Amino acid sequence: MNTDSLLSMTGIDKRFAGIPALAAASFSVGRGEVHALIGQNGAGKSTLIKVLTGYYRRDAGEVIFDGKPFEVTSPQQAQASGISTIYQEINLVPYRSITENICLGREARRYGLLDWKCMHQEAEALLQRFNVRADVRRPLMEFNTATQQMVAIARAIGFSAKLVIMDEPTSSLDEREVSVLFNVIRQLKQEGVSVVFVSHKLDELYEVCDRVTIMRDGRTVRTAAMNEIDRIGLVSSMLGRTIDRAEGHATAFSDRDEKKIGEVLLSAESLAIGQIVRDVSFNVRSGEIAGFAGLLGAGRTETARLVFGIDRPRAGKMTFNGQEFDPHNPSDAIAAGMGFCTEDRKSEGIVPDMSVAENMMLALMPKLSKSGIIDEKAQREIVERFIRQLGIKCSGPDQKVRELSGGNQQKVLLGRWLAMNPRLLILDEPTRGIDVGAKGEIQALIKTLADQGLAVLMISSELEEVIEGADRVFVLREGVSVAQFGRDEATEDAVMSAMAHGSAPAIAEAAT
Amino acid sequence: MTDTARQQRVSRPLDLFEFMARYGTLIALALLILFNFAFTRNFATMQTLNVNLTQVCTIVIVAVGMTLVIATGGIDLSVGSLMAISGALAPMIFLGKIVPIDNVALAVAAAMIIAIGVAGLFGLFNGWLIARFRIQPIVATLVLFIAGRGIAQVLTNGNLQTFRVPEFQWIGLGRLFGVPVQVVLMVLLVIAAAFVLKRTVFGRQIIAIGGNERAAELSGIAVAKVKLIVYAISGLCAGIAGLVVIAINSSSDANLVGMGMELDAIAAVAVGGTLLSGGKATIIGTLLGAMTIQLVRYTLLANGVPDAAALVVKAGIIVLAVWIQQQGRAA
Amino acid sequence: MTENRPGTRLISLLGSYGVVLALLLLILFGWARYDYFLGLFNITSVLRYNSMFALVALGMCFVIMTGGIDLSVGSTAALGSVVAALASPQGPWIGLGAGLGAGLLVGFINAIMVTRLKIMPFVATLAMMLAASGTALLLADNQSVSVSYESGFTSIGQDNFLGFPIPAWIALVAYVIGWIVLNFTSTGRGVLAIGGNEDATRLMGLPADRIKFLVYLASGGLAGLAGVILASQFGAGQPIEGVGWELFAIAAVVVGGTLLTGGVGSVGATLAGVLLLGILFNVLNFENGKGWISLSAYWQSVIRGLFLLVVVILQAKLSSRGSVAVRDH
Amino acid sequence: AAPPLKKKDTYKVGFAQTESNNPWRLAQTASMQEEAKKRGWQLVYTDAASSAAKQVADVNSMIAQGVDLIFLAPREEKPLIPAIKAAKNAGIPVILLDRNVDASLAKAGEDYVTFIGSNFIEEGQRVADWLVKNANGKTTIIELEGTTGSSPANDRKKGFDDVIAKHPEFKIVASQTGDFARDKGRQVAETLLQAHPDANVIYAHNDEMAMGAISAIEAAGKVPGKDILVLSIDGGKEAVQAVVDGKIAAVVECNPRFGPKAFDTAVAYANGEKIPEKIINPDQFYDASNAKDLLSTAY
Ligand SMILES: Nc1ncnc2c1ncn2[C@@H]1O[C@H](COP(=O)(O)OP(=O)(O)OP(=O)(O)O)[C@@H](O)[C@H]1O
Ligand SMILES: Nc1ncnc2c1ncn2[C@@H]1O[C@H](COP(=O)(O)OP(=O)(O)OP(=O)(O)O)[C@@H](O)[C@H]1O
Ligand SMILES: [Mg+2]
Ligand SMILES: [Mg+2]
Repeated sequence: MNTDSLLSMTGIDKRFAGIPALAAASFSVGRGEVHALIGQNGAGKSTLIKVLTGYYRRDAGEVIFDGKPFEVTSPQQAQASGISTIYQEINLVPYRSITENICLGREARRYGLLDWKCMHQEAEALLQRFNVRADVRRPLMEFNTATQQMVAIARAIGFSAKLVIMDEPTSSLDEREVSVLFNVIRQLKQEGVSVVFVSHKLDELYEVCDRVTIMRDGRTVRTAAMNEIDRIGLVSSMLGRTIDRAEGHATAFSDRDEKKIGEVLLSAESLAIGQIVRDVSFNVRSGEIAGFAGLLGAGRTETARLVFGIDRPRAGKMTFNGQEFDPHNPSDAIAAGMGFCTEDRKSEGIVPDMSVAENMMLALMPKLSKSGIIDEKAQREIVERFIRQLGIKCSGPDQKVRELSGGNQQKVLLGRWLAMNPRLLILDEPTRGIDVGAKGEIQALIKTLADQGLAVLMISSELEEVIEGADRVFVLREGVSVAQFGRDEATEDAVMSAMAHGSAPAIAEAAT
Repeated sequence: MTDTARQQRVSRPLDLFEFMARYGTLIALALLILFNFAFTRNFATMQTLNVNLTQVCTIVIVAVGMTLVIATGGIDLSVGSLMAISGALAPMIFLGKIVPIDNVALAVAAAMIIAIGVAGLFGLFNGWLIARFRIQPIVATLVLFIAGRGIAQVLTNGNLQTFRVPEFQWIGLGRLFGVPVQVVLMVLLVIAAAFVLKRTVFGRQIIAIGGNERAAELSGIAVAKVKLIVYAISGLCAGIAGLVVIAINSSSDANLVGMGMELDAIAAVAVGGTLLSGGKATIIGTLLGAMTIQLVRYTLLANGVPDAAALVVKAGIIVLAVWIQQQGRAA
Repeated sequence: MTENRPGTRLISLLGSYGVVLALLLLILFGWARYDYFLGLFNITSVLRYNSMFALVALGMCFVIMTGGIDLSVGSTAALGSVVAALASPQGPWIGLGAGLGAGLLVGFINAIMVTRLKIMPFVATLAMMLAASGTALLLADNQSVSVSYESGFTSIGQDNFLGFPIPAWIALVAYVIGWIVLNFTSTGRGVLAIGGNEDATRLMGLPADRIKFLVYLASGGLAGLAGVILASQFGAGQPIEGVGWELFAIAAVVVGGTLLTGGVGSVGATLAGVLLLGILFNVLNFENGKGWISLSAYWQSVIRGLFLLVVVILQAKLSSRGSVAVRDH
Repeated sequence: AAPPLKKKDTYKVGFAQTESNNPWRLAQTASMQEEAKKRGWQLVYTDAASSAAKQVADVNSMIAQGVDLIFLAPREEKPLIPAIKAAKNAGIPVILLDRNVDASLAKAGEDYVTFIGSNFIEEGQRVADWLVKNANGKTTIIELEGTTGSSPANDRKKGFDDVIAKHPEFKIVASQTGDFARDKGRQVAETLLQAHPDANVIYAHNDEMAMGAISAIEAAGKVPGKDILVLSIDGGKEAVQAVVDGKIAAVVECNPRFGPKAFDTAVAYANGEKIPEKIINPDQFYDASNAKDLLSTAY
């Protein structure tokens, strides 16, 4: 292979409780190269990375880094040897300030003590590279996911590393931010730094990557130069079967039958809570997929939280199913027939130590019980059905959900709400971090459900997903619903410009 | 894929540590019993069993409530004080110090219900602090740990209450089919709690809250309500245990009833294999844990190990038991 | 972050300094109500006595900031006092070193249990609480051990320096060091990071285990130091002293606004918490002199419980209001 | 010499109690409070909650409040010395109650006025002496100790064990702590009776544990007083009643009613009378021969 290779991993094995996650995987990265690592959910990408950085101990295999055998037992050592990593789930410390999150581990010192002033400046400067403006002294938890992700990236870049690994860094970024990130990646490349880039968004790979390695079931199945392999080639290698679907649509939402759309189920008028949501009006009809588009921080998630009763609005009113609707807590919303798949599955979704079955049944459980006692049999049937239907990759309903790959965890959560048979399903970034295969399945599933009469409120930062998937698109900007588009009006340009500038007449339109 | 993975898991060579983790407490208990058969005089008798079972009862009863609390990720330091409160109240009622009641059965029934109920209410108060104000459980229950015993002492003015009321003392001294009533009570509570945890919605909700409170809330679980109930149950259990203790001793001493019980109960839960961080729980484990600790105590006493050295040995055994389980988890 | 309503700042400021405010109010109350409350004798004796708790609480504060807990501090102090007393005939420094060493040894074992054997801190230190107390009793033969009055060991606990008790100086120095470590060293920041998200801290490449190790070691050492003061202040190593110190320390730390889940904490507020609880005892004693509650000593525990209740509720209210705009991720 | 006490009609005196977690202490406190009320003196009462260190702090706060005299029931012999010295420096006389302090470190008449109380070692001796005389072949002894490390536990053990050691026919087969508590005493007795079925004497360091031991004996199907002799110290009413009932064989009184004598001593001291270095309370001894008659006088 490349003689000038920076990293070469061969024959890597890793088993969890006897089950192989990696089987003779190999991977190599050249100097100054941007190398894509792709594969289905659970293919072993994150595991490979964690083995490399010493978070997991490998069961077999050899790693050569920078010409020398590489034996690290902790991320700390990996970092010291020049490998800087952004892990898949944002792994930062929420209570601590941005500065600390960026500078922890390589603090600036003066007279042996920390030099806060210098560190704040450094953090600000790093974030500047990503066009992020934030008070770096504030705790990280006060910022939204995108900013947190940017902080994680800034932190990794801040170490002068030979290799920067990014495990799905773009899953919580919008296009604007992605392009900023890509600029940074190109800069890194120019500086001779190698980058490993994991993503499920194939377009992105073509934009920045030089080569790609494809994993399947814990093995490396193919490595190729990016320009030698087309999308279909990528996808078939990933899935392990030839696919022939034409590339007309980026998503699996095929055109929908308008006639199936029914009455207005949920309508919200002038919702407001503080600065985040100031004036949002929209409605969702049964059998319809309504989309929320907007830049990060536009207030989409917060609006969904208001609808679901997690937060209470300060102003505005909602009706659901023709009745006034004022949920005090999520169980009110659930009782009314709603489900909410949150965007942050780690902290708001899964119960890590519970099994797949228990996680999936969490919301349905009370309904499946007789006088408080769980009906195990009925439960098992439902769980097994959803595992099959959603193609969840797990060793069985009793496996701990924490052991699943990110994408499969997301499917479990979808299952949790689908099992409820809700009337309205709110999906916040439903396909974030989900591989192309599963993504298509999930999108198709959403469509089928809508066809069966379910109302869907879908928040997505992937413009294509909203535009192709939604029957109507509501655009939010800085906490205000600024525009509404029907299926035919919703072109990429129109939606984008509304997201960025808003359009005054559209507000009036949305309010009616 | 699903099936192959499953098979692999089953056909894997028996993992010593996982085995130990699952059965560690049981093994420890068995070893202790064997040791006693070999070295402790007069061990293999019914009376020994009787002594140990009756002595472990109160700890188990309290530890059952504690297990539920710990499963939600909380802790309850106030159990000892609540035992004192219920132990102080009951005699005041059946001895007619508050309002004279002529009918003994009525008086005893009132005493039991009110004493346990009050303990339950105090437990509810703990839950309220924790659910409503989001105060950390250790601190929230520390309030009643300090004030609770004071309340019991104020009620009785610190005085010892002695009594001979067989109707009441039945729960401490009576027998049902030859089995001490308190043991029956303990077994019933253990079975009930184990059933609740394993088979009911409520039990599942407890575990979910301990595992990820936000996710639980977003799945429509009434987190605050569940917590309230769990702490109330812990209070009720403490209340019952308080009555058992005073019944056996024919006396209630607000100053001492339940002293140090919180640590015994927590140790039993931990040795039994329940994670103190919540999200996992085993009631049977708690029972075994309590029995292990009891048997250690018995062994040390019966073999004349001085108190000071006994403390060190007890510490070692707690650490060892928990460490073995820890190994199983890590493997 | 986007929220900048006036008043929010004030409230969040109150949240972090609420304990200081409460402390000032309590002192004001004492001053107004009792003669001699702010007399030099009372001040120095309160400081002298509470310096032991201050040391223990400082260690506890660091442990809690990592998300752990150390229940063994009380019996460690007792053990430290016994060892120091046994060594006291060799002079103050050796006595001090011995007590400190005993504490460090206990801390070391705690640290091993927590970081190597991965035993939950609550259980590990609970066991250590029993073990240290047993060891103290064994070493002391179940009795108090007299210190040597000739060697000058007692001056550590009983003498003054610049008009202030030496134990208070020791505590003060410890707090200054603690403050610097927490705010101006990477270890200190690591402590908070671990408490905030241990897994992330590891992935970020920080030596999480080493930091935790140091924290338990320090807690043991500080408890040992408290033991030295105990022995020299009261002239005896006391194997049965230290009961309930851990709860006092936890309460002080929490009253000081440190989160028990870790990740957030303050050294200064912990000191204020210690003083607040310590002075409350003192106030109760003075109140007894007024003949109000001396009818029954039991009211004292009720009052102490209620006081703790009020403080923690206030704290909970203030801290949740100060961050009303912040979703707690 | 100890600091003087001015003659006044009433005084503000401090009483530093060690703990309030057992009937004996409660009776002592009550007696002190009653006496103060009767004489119209102001009593500053503190409770050290079983901590010698806190007791010193309590005494210091009394000094700060400027009391005229301090009654101190020292929790331990050594750790309370600093409190006594501090009081002396502040010119406040101290009278010790029920437990003494280390004589090599503080002297009666010099650092404090006097010690009023009983002698724990002697209490143990009296029990042992009675047993030696009245054993009737019951020679296998289980001892229930008080709280490990506390001075009454240490002394009552020493007094008893020393006498027993001189009589080789007696044997202490087990000696474990029951923490001065009824429940713990009962549990320990149950266990020890199980491990030593041949035991026929139980010596408990206080009434509470003795009552617990009786429950244990009954639970083991034996008869207290007949199969097993129970011996105790303290002599509260419940225990004396048990002697009358034949369940306890003998009990040494340790009278907690210190009030009258303590306050009398203070007045005498103010009057300039000469106070002896030790004032030992005459303590009753109850056994079957006199319990019935004396039951009414038991505290
Ligand atoms: N800690 C663990 N315990 C048990 N199994 C695990 C653990 N971590 C990962 N696995 C398993 O290893 C396999 C590979 O997971 P990994 O997270 O590496 O996938 P991935 O390729 O990163 O997927 P995704 O795209 O969804 O992030 C999965 O089958 C997963 O269930
Ligand atoms: N925890 C928080 N504390 C304070 N402000 C927040 C927090 N989370 C989000 N915000 C702010 O609220 C606004 C809207 O956030 P929201 O998460 O609702 O947006 P969104 O459109 O859903 O974006 P995203 O795709 O990141 O979820 C943004 O200005 C953001 O900075
Ligand atoms: Mg992954
Ligand atoms: Mg969002």
